[in-house]
Amino acid sequence: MKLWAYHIAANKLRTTHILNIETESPTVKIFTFEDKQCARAKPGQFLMLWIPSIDEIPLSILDAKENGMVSVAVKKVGEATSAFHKKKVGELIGVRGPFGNCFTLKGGRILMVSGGTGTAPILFLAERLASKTAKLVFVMGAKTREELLFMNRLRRILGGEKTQLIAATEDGSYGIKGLATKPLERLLEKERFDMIYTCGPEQMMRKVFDLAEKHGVALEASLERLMRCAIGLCGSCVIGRYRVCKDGPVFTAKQLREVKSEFGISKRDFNGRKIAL
Amino acid sequence: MKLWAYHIAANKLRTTHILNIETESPTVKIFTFEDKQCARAKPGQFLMLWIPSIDEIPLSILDAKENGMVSVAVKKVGEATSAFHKKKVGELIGVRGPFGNCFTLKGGRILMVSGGTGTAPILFLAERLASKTAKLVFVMGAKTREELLFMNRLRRILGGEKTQLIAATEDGSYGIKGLATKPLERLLEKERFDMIYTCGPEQMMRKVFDLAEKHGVALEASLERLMRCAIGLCGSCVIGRYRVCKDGPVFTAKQLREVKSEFGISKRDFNGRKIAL
Amino acid sequence: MRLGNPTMLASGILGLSAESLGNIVMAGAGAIVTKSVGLKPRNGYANPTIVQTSYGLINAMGLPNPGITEFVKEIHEAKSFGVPVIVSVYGFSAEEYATVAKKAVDAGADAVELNVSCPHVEETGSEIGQNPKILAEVVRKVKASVEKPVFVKLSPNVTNIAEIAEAAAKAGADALTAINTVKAMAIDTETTVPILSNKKGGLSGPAIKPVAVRCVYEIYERVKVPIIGCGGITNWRDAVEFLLAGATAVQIGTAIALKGPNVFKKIKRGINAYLRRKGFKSVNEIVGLSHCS
Amino acid sequence: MRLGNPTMLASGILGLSAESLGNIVMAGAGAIVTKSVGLKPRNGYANPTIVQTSYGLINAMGLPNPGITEFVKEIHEAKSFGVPVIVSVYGFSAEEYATVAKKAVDAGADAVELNVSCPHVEETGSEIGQNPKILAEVVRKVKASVEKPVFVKLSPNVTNIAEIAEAAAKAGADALTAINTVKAMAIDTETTVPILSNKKGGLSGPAIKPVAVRCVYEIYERVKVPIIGCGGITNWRDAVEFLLAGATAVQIGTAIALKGPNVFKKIKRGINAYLRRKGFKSVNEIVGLSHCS
Ligand SMILES: Cc1cc2nc3c(=O)[nH]c(=O)nc-3n(C[C@H](O)[C@H](O)[C@H](O)COP(=O)(O)OP(=O)(O)OC[C@H]3O[C@@H](n4cnc5c(N)ncnc54)[C@H](O)[C@@H]3O)c2cc1C
Ligand SMILES: Cc1cc2nc3c(=O)[nH]c(=O)nc-3n(C[C@H](O)[C@H](O)[C@H](O)COP(=O)(O)OP(=O)(O)OC[C@H]3O[C@@H](n4cnc5c(N)ncnc54)[C@H](O)[C@@H]3O)c2cc1C
Ligand SMILES: Cc1cc2nc3c(=O)[nH]c(=O)nc-3n(C[C@H](O)[C@H](O)[C@H](O)COP(=O)(O)O)c2cc1C
Ligand SMILES: Cc1cc2nc3c(=O)[nH]c(=O)nc-3n(C[C@H](O)[C@H](O)[C@H](O)COP(=O)(O)O)c2cc1C
Ligand code: FES
Ligand code: FES
Repeated sequence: MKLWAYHIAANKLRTTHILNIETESPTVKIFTFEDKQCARAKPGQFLMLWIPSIDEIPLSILDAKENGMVSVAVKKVGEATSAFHKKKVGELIGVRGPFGNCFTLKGGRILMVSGGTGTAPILFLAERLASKTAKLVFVMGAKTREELLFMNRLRRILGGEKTQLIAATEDGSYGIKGLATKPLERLLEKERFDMIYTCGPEQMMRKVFDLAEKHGVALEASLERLMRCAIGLCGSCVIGRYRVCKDGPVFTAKQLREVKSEFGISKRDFNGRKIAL
Repeated sequence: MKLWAYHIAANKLRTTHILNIETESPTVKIFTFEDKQCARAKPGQFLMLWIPSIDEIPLSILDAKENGMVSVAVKKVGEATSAFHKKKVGELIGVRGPFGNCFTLKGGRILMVSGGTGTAPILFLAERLASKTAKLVFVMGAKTREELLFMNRLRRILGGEKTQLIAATEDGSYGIKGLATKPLERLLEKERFDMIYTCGPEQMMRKVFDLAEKHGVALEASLERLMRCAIGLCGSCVIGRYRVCKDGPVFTAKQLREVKSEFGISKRDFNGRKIAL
Repeated sequence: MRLGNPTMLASGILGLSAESLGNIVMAGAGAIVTKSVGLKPRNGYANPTIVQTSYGLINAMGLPNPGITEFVKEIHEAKSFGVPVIVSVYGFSAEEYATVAKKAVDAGADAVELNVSCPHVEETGSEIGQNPKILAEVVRKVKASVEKPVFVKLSPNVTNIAEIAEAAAKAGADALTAINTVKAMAIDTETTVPILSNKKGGLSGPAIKPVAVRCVYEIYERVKVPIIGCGGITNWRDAVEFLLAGATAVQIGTAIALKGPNVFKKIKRGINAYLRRKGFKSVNEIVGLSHCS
Repeated sequence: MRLGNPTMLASGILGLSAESLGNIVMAGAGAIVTKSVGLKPRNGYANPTIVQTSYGLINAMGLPNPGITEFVKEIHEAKSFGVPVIVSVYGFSAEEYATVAKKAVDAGADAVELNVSCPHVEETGSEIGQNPKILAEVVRKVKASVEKPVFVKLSPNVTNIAEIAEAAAKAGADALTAINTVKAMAIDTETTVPILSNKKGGLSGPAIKPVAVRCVYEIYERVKVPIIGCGGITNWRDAVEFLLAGATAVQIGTAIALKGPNVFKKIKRGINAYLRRKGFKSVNEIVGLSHCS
């Protein structure tokens, strides 16, 4: 009894003040606040962020520091994220979490592929992992140059010899013109990788997965689904037999093979019906 | 939150089998059972013992062993205690506790005064304390010889030079004829004691208290009152401003001075009214 | 009636003797409510009268009390502690409620609280608190016989607590206390028998707090009389939650077993610190504030 | 309907997709109850739809579901798991309940469970489950339109659950599920607003177990139809407590969040070990046993 009481209590909603807001791109802001529990999160975990009287949304944890500081990168896409973007430093938000599993921390030759705000958990992972890798290639995609996220922080980690940062923009305003998956085919043909980590639009991740399967490389992908309870109970977030909030959000290639008919193809709507992605 | 959950949970009723029954006197039986929590009890603490479908009664803890074994001495006085006396080894009883405070463990020159089943907590104390005392005098009272309790165990502790066992029976069938308080007056005049511990009929304890006050000796007495909740909530067990279940059952002479108008004189009935003892 | 602070002792907790009520005043309570008292003495039920569950307590004491005639001297004595003394009253008819209430007020009670919500004694308590008509009659009779404020303590074991609250308010209740315990029970699996001698009892403590908050919120939406929140309050945050839901004061019971009598002082201080930090001038400014959103 | 073991998944827990129902069967459940499904699709409420409290959860999902027409394929698929599939049904009128129930049974449901006790959606749920007359009509209409067992899931938010249970039984209910969640709410003190987007929701989990046990006990005293116990069960002892109170089977919901889906296996094994240790030959021997004392 004691343990479960702790378990529920540990995840209780608490409110905290926004301590810092940075504009990362025209559509993405980074919010920083203090939360002891989420500050212990591992790369890949997410939190539920409550915008009081508006909504509660899942967000990947971008930074979790020993001093208790936690950051999230939020892209303005609808009502909740717009309301969040209007918040000022000092205003109250609510937090539950951290939830879900995390990326394994593999050494060796690593390939990371991210798109959009999916870069957040991959950056968090890269910062924790960089010193342990034999080789680290980071491929990031965005619509246009100014939507490439965290470039400065990435350049800092990926400055060394055994590292490489490849950017792709759909309009060609920076780096390779095209999708993030474009440079991958060649990379995987040329080099051997021990692990691919990916997060971003699901169709992108599906392509990365197909390529990884083709080249026989291990892969972990972080998925998004509709989150309500975030504690594995309500069933809103299911993909196949998995609950993304509890069994994920990070899934291995082996698990993704099981849900091939849904991964990158369909998801469940607010009413639970399957709809095309 | 977590702590209180623990606190309530820690005292939850649990059932356990009676493992041993000994007949200590024509009216008193000793029951032994296993209970990890009460096995950590200190001398003076009590437990609530549930006789299923019959009653739940407070009993002083007589033995609390490291191996988890706990004993109580029960005198047959009414419905619940009679039902308990009829129980056989292997039958189920319920236990809550341990509750209340405990005797302080004072070294030095110690006088113990007990009557009836009040001997149980004092014996428990004596066994824990004997090796630390400079002098230990134990005065026990009973109606008649066969109601003198735990004589063998007491003789074992009180075999040494600096110890003394004085028995008093009302009918004079053993030891001094009269009440347990009879030998006290002389003892206190003759010798200096650092502490008196007492438990037994309240009128007896009141006399001990009055003598202790007269001779300026420190005292701790374990009181009995009607117990229902045993966790300091229902108010059934109050004496003055104290809750016997929570602030007691052991009270110091200083506290007893505050409740002089009730101590040894009146108690509260099942309906909360004060009645003469 | 003015309170030094919005915390009160809940009825039935240490409320049988003036001296232990005094202790609670020393511990910081702004007012005290006595154990429920009736016309005649009652011994209550046999033990077990309480079950300790993981997240609360189930009790079925059976309303032990010495009867109002005997209790008058405790009321007298309790008056000396300098905070309002509210006498909780039960009866088996509207007349009995009125008689006991009158004796309580004559003895000095600053208010009476009608216990029409005890979940474990037949013919008093719930039977009255669950029926708006019978309840209204009880309230009217009591109002007609005493000149002090009359509180009505409501049961959560009803289909629509706001409706009952409205009936009590219309009949003249000066304040509503919400809530009494939630009907519950516990069975021991090893012996296969219900633990309480009365089998069923009332659940109190942290487990019922979300239910109690909802009751206060619903009552506040419907009636205008002051509400006294009660149920599972163990810290200042809980107390503030009740105030925001619509309570003007709170009662505290089970928390005394969990945190000791000083829980009153701690809650009082916590509320004050909260008000200061948030820039509110008084408790009144936050009463019902959650309804604005 | 025969169950391999007396544990079932409670409605609304992972019950929207056949594959996750399959997972629960793998985890040991003796039967599965789907999420409540209505005639038309519903998106449910905005987040927050759940509040994690210390001793339970408060939820107000708002009955999100794809509607029975869409859901038929999940029922088909769920049939392949080899345990009874019970489809939970809600409606805004007796006709709607009957229509949805019929479609569910046509799709292969082994039974339907009428959700007449959702505490947070207006015009369905509680309004029906709190009124014996309306409830009886719903049950009769559904019974007339399907040939499979009809369960009725009862609300604890009523003055007298036994009375409602009797109305459902008399109208033909084949079994009664007790209980749905207890109406509750939580307010955040820092922002002063109710947390759930719907403000009020239903409390589930360990906090409500003593209330649920009492409900089952009271229903067992009054009606003869089988009772399915539900509310706060997290281990085999809890499950046995419900069986002793009078349930013939139990449903488990919130515990899945607390202990994972394997809680079914553990509870099933725990019950069996208990029966063996105590010398009982089957679950039936302990159903209602606490009433003998
Ligand atoms: C595990 C996880 C991690 C995420 N991490 C980030 C992140 O780091 N940064 C970021 O900007 N976004 C992240 N998202 C997406 C983010 O939750 C949505 O953008 C946000 O909920 C949109 O809300 P809205 O009201 O602004 O938009 P709406 O107009 O309400 O919705 C836009 C789209 O967002 C998605 N969405 C809406 N509500 C939810 C919900 N409760 N759960 C999941 N998806 C929802 C739906 O696909 C919807 O169509 C993450 C989502 C998940 C599941
Ligand atoms: C702290 C404490 C420690 C005790 N330790 C022991 C002990 O070690 N051995 C022992 O034999 N007895 C002990 N007692 C006394 C014991 O609890 C009573 O003898 C027992 O409750 C009587 O129950 P009954 O039904 O047999 O008798 P009844 O006929 O019901 O009552 C006889 C008398 O016992 C007392 N009593 C009854 N119920 C209670 C109750 N719930 N709480 C307190 N007193 C009650 C009353 O004075 C009553 O008049 C202790 C009591 C207390 C308060
Ligand atoms: C042991 C006990 C005895 C109670 N006796 C009474 C009573 O006599 N009259 C009454 O109105 N309420 C009584 N109650 C209910 C409390 O006053 C209160 O309404 C309830 O316990 C919820 O508050 P809490 O969770 O803070 O304890 C009693 C509660 C307990 C635990
Ligand atoms: C997230 C959630 C969703 C629920 N949805 C439904 C539902 O759709 N239909 C229903 O009858 N009960 C629903 N319930 C109630 C449960 O089936 C169950 O009656 C209640 O949670 C008590 O059981 P528990 O404590 O084991 O969870 C839901 C409960 C939860 C927590
Ligand atoms: S969000 Fe509820 S199960 Fe994942
Ligand atoms: S027995 Fe209840 S307060 Fe002591």
